[in-house]
Amino acid sequence: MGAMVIVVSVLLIGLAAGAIFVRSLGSAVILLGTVSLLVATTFLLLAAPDVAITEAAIGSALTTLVYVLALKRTNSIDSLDDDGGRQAGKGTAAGQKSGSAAGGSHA
Amino acid sequence: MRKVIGVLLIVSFAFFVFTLVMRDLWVEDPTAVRTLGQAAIEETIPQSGAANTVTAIVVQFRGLDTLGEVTVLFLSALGVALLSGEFAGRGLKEVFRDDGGFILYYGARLVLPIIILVGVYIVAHGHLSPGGGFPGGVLVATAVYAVLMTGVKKELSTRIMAVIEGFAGLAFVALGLLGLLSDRFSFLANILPKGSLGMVFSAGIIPLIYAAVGTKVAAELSTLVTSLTGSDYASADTTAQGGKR
Amino acid sequence: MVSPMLLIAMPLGAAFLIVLLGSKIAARIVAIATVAFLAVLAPFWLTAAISEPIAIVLADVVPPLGIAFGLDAVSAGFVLLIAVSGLLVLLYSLPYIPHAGEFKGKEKAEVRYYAIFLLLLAGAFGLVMTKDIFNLFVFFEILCISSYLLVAYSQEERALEASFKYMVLGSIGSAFMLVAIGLSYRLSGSLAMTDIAKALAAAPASYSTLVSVLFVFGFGIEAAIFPLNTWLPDAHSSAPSSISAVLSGFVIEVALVVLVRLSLNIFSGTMLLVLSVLALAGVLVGEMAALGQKELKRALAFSSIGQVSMMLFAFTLGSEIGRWAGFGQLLMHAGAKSALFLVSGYFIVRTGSHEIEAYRGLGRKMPAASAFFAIAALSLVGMPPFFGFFTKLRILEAAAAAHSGIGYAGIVVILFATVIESIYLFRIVRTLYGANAEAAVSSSAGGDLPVFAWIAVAGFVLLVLVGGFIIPSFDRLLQPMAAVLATI
Amino acid sequence: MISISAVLYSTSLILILLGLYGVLTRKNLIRVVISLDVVDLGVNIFLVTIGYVRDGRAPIYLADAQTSLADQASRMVDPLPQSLVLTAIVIGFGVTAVALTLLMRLYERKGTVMVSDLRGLKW
Repeated sequence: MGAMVIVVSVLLIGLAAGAIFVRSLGSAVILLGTVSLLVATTFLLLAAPDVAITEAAIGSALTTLVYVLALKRTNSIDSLDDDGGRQAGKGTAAGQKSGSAAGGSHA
Repeated sequence: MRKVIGVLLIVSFAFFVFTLVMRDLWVEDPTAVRTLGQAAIEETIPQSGAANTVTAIVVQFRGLDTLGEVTVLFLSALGVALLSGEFAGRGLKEVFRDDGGFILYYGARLVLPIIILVGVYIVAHGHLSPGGGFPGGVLVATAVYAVLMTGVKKELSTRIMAVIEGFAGLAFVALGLLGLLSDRFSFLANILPKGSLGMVFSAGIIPLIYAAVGTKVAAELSTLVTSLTGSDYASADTTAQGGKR
Repeated sequence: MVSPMLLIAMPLGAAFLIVLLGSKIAARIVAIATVAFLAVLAPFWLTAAISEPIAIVLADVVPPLGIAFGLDAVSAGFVLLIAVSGLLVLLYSLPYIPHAGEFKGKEKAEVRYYAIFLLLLAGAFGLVMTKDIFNLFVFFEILCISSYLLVAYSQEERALEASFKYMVLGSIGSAFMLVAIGLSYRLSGSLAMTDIAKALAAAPASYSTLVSVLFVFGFGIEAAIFPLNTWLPDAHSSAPSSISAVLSGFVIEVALVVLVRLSLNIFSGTMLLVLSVLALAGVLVGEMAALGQKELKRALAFSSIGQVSMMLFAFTLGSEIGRWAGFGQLLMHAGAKSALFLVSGYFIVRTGSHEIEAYRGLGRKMPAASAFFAIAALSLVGMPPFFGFFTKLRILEAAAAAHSGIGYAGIVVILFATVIESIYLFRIVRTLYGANAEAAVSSSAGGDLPVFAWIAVAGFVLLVLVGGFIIPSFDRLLQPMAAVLATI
Repeated sequence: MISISAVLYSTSLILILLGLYGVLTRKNLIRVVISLDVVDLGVNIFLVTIGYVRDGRAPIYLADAQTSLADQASRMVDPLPQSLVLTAIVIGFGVTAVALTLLMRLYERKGTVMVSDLRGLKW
């Protein structure tokens, strides 16, 4: 039980760092959904089934859906972090001025 | 430069929290529940008749929190609808250009009744097993998304959804006022008979409140997604022209 | 005696009904009727609560298991202020809201405006009535989210940006508040504020300091305390004027009083000193920034920062006379600032511009509006015949009575701030009545304020005009409020 | 024996710090909203961990179980923090949905969601 908590926690922190630092927004949203599912698992390990169901239903399914709609609406599903779907420089490689991929090795 | 400020702020906050409190948190797992939690566990069956203590707390003992929570979701659905007025006209067809093809189309029709059944089950058994109005409502709403996004049905009349949402909200407030008008004279009191533990129709008004919450959440979230995909006003224009939809 | 729970149940029910009916006329009627009914009942609850606090048992479960809820002198005073201000601003919104922004789907948007406004009132009512720490968080979130939405109502670029900035700061604040609630529950084993206050007093200094800092950060953003109020000028100036009036009128003040109530019962002396230093800094920064503003509503927003910081200074003096003065200033500011914002709304509608320069010579074109503006400005600065003079005087008295370094520093800062306030407010009043340039008043028929707007602004200005003369009757309300504020 | 609550307190603290860093430094505003969500997740873990009891059971009575109700009650975790988190999750979603809609509208108007292009958002 304790070992499982440590494994889930390490995975959780890694993917959360990925969700924040990975360059492509599309994968950032998917990583966030995965983190949310892992959090739901943590709640199960903490013997909190009610919260796990709510987190899984609202946290991962619904929030990810709204993020996808937001990305679609701002044309930045496949855009990289720096240009953020700017209509002019759309997702071109040229827009890589300062793409800080500090810890984002997970994408 | 902003990165430096960011790092500085975070490190100082982390140091502040760590030195002050983490030492106290880094202890063995507690073996006993805190006073209020213990009181809640003991009072659940006598006072509410529900099997799920978390539901008893959320719906009855701290019922006003749930009313507030429903209001927050209602606010965010209102806000999304208010702010997405400009997306009008570019309905689902534009946002999801293709219908998702054969598999998705028939898959959705197959999965639809199952999702709704599971959602309704979770809402109905909120006081017995984990889950309740909110996750159940979300599940039913996902069934509506499956319908909308795979082209089974193109438009959702937000007018009907607004009526359902309004009625469900009024039902919740009415249940609360029922308690106020009863001899107990307290808002959201559980005045209905408690029934026997473990039965679906037990725990007084808890299943009724969760039914109202579940309907409201399902209706709200369907309008939320419809507004985001911009068909809210598309369907309004059609309903304006004699409401063919 | 009608249960004060109607203060929560009726606005919520009305909001659900409005969305159900979906028609603009129904929305207006239901909203006005609900708030009018509550405004009529509020004085009765006030007289009852002043004699002895009304405890409300929720869900037939006694606290700490149930939610501790009730109406004491401070809550009842605020309920009256919120109900009356809400009613007057609703009246003002009837003619004003159609002008509040150009976007598609305005019909439906107005229905939603009234629903969200009612929910904002419900959040404010709940916030002042609850004695339970998590319930406080829930009502605080209702208040915040409705403010974010109403700030973004006009859907202009600057409103959307201001609302997003306000929301990000607010979300961080509420995350910290949740951590503080978790720590308080872990320490005291209960969610009732009285138990938490006792447990924190006995807790090790490190623990209570962290919880206090987290609460200050959480509520400080909404209460516009000095370093945390960067969102306020943008939000108040780009929001529709009816909403700017409500935000400056009571939303900031409700958050401030909740924070002060927590701090008086939980924080140590040093924390109160920190708060009063931040307050004085806020007064200076707010007033100095207001001096340089070109746009009227931004100047008024910065002036709100200064005024609210003045109230915080009065509250954190720690003496009952200080709290008494703070409440007096709060009441006056609610009247004067709401009137100023409501009038500036129609200055913008009539001239189409936010710049003060564009209002040159409006004194003749919009006589009533300009007169109201001048009276409210005079009272805000603290000119003798008006209410503002007595409230600011009382703050200075309280500061002097404190006989502390911070007290005397406060007197200097407040006097200096009053000078700055008079400079920029009189400059605006002078441009209104300025002789030369003709203001480009749009040719719309009603040159001055429409009837409903006139009534609303007159209501607020009445408070400011009459306040000075009926101070003794106000004291019968303010004195018990000051006494009760120190206890949770 | 590993103290589960100690591990999860640290995880929640790290998640909160990660999220805060993301909010302060990310340029794309959608990324800022993602970071806010990470902060919310961290806070929710912190709250539920407060209620954890060593090898405790879910706080749900089983009507037909062999063990007596009192015995079931003795091994339950604290249900109160869980009920708080239920509300916190829904409120978190409400704020995220409104924030993303604001960003969509900002993109409609200005064609960008980068903080550097938005006048008021530099801090």
